[in-house]
Amino acid sequence: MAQITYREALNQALREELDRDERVFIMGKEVGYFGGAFKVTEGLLAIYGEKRVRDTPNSDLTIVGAGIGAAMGGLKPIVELTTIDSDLLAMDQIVNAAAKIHYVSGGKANVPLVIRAPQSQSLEAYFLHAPGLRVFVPAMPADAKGLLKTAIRLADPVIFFEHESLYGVKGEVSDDPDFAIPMGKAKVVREGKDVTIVAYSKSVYDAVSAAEMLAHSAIDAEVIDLRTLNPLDMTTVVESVKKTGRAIVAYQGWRTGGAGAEIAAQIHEAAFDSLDAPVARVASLDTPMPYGQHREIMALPSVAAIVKVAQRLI
Amino acid sequence: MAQITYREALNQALREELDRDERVFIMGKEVGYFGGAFKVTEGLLAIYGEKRVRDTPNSDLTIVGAGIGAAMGGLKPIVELTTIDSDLLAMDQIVNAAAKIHYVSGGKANVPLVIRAPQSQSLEAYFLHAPGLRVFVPAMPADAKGLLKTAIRLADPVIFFEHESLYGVKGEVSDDPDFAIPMGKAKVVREGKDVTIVAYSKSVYDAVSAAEMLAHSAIDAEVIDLRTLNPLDMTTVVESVKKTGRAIVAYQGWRTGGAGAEIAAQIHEAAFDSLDAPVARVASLDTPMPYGQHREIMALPSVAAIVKVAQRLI
Amino acid sequence: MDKHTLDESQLLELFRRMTLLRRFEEKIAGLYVRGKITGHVDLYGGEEAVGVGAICALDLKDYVVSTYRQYGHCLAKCAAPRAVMAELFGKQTGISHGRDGAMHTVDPNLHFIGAIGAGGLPIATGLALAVQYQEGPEVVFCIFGDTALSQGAFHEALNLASIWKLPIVFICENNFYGMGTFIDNSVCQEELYRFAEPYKMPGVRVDGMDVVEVYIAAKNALSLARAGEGPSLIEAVTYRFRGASMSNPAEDRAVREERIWRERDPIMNLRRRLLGEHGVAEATLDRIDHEVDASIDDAVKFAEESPEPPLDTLGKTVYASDH
Amino acid sequence: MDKHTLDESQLLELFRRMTLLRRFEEKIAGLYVRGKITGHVDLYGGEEAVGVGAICALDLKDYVVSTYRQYGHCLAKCAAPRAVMAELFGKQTGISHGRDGAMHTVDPNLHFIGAIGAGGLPIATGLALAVQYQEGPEVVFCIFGDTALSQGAFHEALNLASIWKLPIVFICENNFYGMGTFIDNSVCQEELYRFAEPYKMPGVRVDGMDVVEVYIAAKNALSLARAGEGPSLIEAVTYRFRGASMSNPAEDRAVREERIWRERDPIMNLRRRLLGEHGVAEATLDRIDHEVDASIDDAVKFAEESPEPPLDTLGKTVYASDH
Repeated sequence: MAQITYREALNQALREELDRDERVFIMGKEVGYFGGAFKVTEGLLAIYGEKRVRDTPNSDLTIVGAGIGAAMGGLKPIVELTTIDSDLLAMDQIVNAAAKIHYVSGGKANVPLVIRAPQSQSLEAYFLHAPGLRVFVPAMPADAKGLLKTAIRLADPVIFFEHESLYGVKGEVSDDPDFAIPMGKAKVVREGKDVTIVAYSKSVYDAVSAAEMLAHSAIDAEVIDLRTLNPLDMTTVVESVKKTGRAIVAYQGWRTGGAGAEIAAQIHEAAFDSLDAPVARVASLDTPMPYGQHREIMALPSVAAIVKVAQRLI
Repeated sequence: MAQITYREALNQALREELDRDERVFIMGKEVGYFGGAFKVTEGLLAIYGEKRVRDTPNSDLTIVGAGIGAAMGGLKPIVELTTIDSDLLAMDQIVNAAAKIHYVSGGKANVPLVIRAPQSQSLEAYFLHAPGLRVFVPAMPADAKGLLKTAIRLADPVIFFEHESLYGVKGEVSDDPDFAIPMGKAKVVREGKDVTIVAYSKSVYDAVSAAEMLAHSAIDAEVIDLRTLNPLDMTTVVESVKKTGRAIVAYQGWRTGGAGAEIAAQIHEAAFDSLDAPVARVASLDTPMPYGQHREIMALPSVAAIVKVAQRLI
Repeated sequence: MDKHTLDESQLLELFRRMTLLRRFEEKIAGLYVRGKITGHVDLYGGEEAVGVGAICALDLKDYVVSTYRQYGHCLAKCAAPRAVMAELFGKQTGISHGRDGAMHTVDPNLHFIGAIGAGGLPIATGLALAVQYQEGPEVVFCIFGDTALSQGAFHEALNLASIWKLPIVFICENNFYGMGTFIDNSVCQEELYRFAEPYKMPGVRVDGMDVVEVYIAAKNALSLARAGEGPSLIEAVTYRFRGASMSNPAEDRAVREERIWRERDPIMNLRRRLLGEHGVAEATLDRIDHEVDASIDDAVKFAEESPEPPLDTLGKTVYASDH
Repeated sequence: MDKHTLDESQLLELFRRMTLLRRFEEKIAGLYVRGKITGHVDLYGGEEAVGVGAICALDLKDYVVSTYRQYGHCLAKCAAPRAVMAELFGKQTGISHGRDGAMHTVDPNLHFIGAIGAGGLPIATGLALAVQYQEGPEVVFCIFGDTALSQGAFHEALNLASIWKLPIVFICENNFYGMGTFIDNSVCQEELYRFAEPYKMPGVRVDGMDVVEVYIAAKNALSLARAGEGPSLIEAVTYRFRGASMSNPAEDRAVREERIWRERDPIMNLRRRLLGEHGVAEATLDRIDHEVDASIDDAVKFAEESPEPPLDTLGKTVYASDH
């Protein structure tokens, strides 16, 4: 165990899986010589060479498509997309090809592709609405490492979201090369009895901070980190809500049509009789992201917003 | 007033707006010579000529982008996308450009673009999660005409979904060239007191059929046709749910992360104390669409499914 | 290599496979009209020389990535007519267990991937990368229609294949028509093979109605790719007898123009050549016709008698990790 | 037309605008380091001859659609330095009322659209369609980086512009580097102007470090477009002094290579030419330097003193139909 950053945890996962399986390779804009737009692949080119760490042109749709083809040809590709535009440019290949091929082939063909998607804008809701595609959203360095390893070993296509603000966050991470985190298992990161805060990715940190602040006003919040959105571990969430009777979903995406809507709908469906109040959502304003630090803070869900909503619920 | 099909209603709307405003023009794959993949633009090339009814190459991303540029240059473009792939191929231009330009320009620039999207697969949830973009989902021929005219006259970008199975549906449609339907006004298409069925696009027909069947077992269902998803008229929905105490959202899209999740979440948020049961969703199975008629029926939400859920709720 | 290297038995095999595609299609057109086959059925009649000429140049282990009208390509790649027909019927015995119909048949055993429109080009490129990465001897043939050239994916894929010198051959069926749009509304450059030049790969234009010419061009491109010399582009000029799909018959296509092309029917042409230049007996060709017809009748019977996929399996096989 | 047609006053104007871009950038680099400007700031130093040479060839009513490093292009299009600086500070007085920063400035009054990456090419094409449709005299200049050539949108846009003969000039700043990737990892064809040929439009390559050469090429392409002769492609070979953005300085770029390019600094070159060939007094150029510096200091002061946008307006102006 060592204290390393989220970025280093991802880098470790990549190294370990590159060591473990010759079929694993990485491709994307700037992943080689430059070490990745966010330096996640730093040092890998020097160790593994150009065959396994491949700089690609700026052709998002085609790089993802090539990942699909390579996966069907027996490899385990990891594609890094650099920007939010990239995710959307590649959407047709992700939703109409990667996610569907296993099904339309009658189960004959697999697409073991990992799409690493650093994100400043949170677009995970689009990919939650794409049957056949797994969606991973780790918040903690250990989960980043463990889930990336799981993603690489998986037979299904996975979109793996890395919130840009998390790369520098440190945490305890196992250096056991067999370490992996199973998908579809949410984690109770703080126990509490008054309200359940369901979060993922960056919002987990906000939720924990909010819970600490709420403790001062004698509100005991439970915080759940979903870790993956597909599979979605509603069992853990519903169990918690049945105990607390109140729930907040905190997420970085736009409020309307975001992943929080789905999670809230499922909580209502499964725990309606245990709820003392409707599930609340703390999310981004429904506006394009404005410019500037203080405005980002204004438009994005914040610790203060979670605290305020929790106090209102109780 | 005349009985015409949904397809004819759209065609009338296009003609009337082409007549009304010189800046209006249509472009898309096959919209001219061939009259559109679904014959919606039939006859328009002959009347309005190649300047205003433009066949384009098979370049979805760029045709939508060209629509954005043309709109910013003072025109009122109507772009027809032919397939579900088209919507996704053009996603970057729709979400990152069309929807955002008004905002990032500080309100200086407008993008009065209409994207007509015939759909066999229901992908509207993606576009509901894109602030800045209006989303229209008419079910009835009259609404198809009235809302398309509103869309064309609007200063904002609109994605206008036409469910392929509705083109042949007939209904009473006004031939007054000033006829238009305001956006953001849901319509109570059937009054009832026991349960509210919220639907849009093709599912409105299923909801009405289900309500008729439910009447036989003395369940009096109210059916609401949302007509537009952005703006979303929750006032009408919430008023109904406060009366009935029960709600079902019926939609053609995949269940998980679909528009129904958002609508359900908002009903819970606004009418929790009036609800006798959690809002139920009747939607498509979370699987790629299988092949064959009977399997389509199996995977899609059906009248029988709505009836069954309504009976369970009460 | 030139056309004289094809011996009589090879020519007969080309004839047999083209006949299979044509008769198969005629059969399913009838089944569609009678409502036995539903959904979207793309037709291929008239273009058989391209699919057959190209695919017959391959070894079984080589890959084909095809677009729309792919059951033709699928049959050319030696799929069992029974499995293809049963798939069109949506039956459990179909090549994709009835999940897919005919939209994007994917069969790893057959080394065949069907993909929609220009979306297949990136996937084919990735498949070629997998071959190169694993130092395999295989080559990927990626076959697509002319409208793909107006989609960015075509250009991105050629660029990537060129940079990495991948073992892939891009084969464009230029049939001059999309659903109703002439190519001059679609691509500013009607000599499509010219797009090879900026991507630094060989580009040739062949008569797509002449199966031998297609075969030779395909063999040449295959040899380059097999030898590690990288990708090529082949433009095969052809013509489809019907509209793009059964639900969009191009009724108004100029009758005269169609007659001219029909005179260039690739199957009739090969038939004439076999009877004339090669002195093949008419009975030999008739026997092939009958064998093909019998195999198609057998396939229809098989499909009709096959079970539907169990409805409760519909939500299954969405995730490989679930089973 | 050739370079001798530029008179001294025109050359001085080119010098003034290039100097403005350079000094403005040096100022904001300092402000970024001191935390006055946040977010993503793309730099342009070294490429001024392209933006200034091309945009000065235009009339005010002509359109510029630009990509990333666009505040340079925005200044070249005669935006007020105050409005651009205030935008970078995120202030209400900024060109986009502080909404945007510098990512995709859009100002209809200035006939300027900033768009991200290759996404700008389709939009520029549509703008040119609007001009043609309305029979306007305007021309659209669409300026983008070399990495756009590996994106499908580039090809789709050139194809569309060619089919419709639109009044647009595509100007590629080929600076040989993306964020860290050399062009040979990105486009198989390093002579980017060659992509004009399959799209049937004129294509030229110019020295992007020579503002006069860029200006002349732009004027020629402009004349064609203005005369209804359709689109052109200009490749301007250039070099950016820093990495792609302030948060990604390319520390490890070969120092030697950079020094060679720095010797070709477009501003120093024009300065030498003005002093030498044209006998302009050093004091004249120094005065321009000082005027530019004064205007930038004024812009910074203005930006610093300007109010923040009211936070409660944040959720507003998402929809034009709301107000």
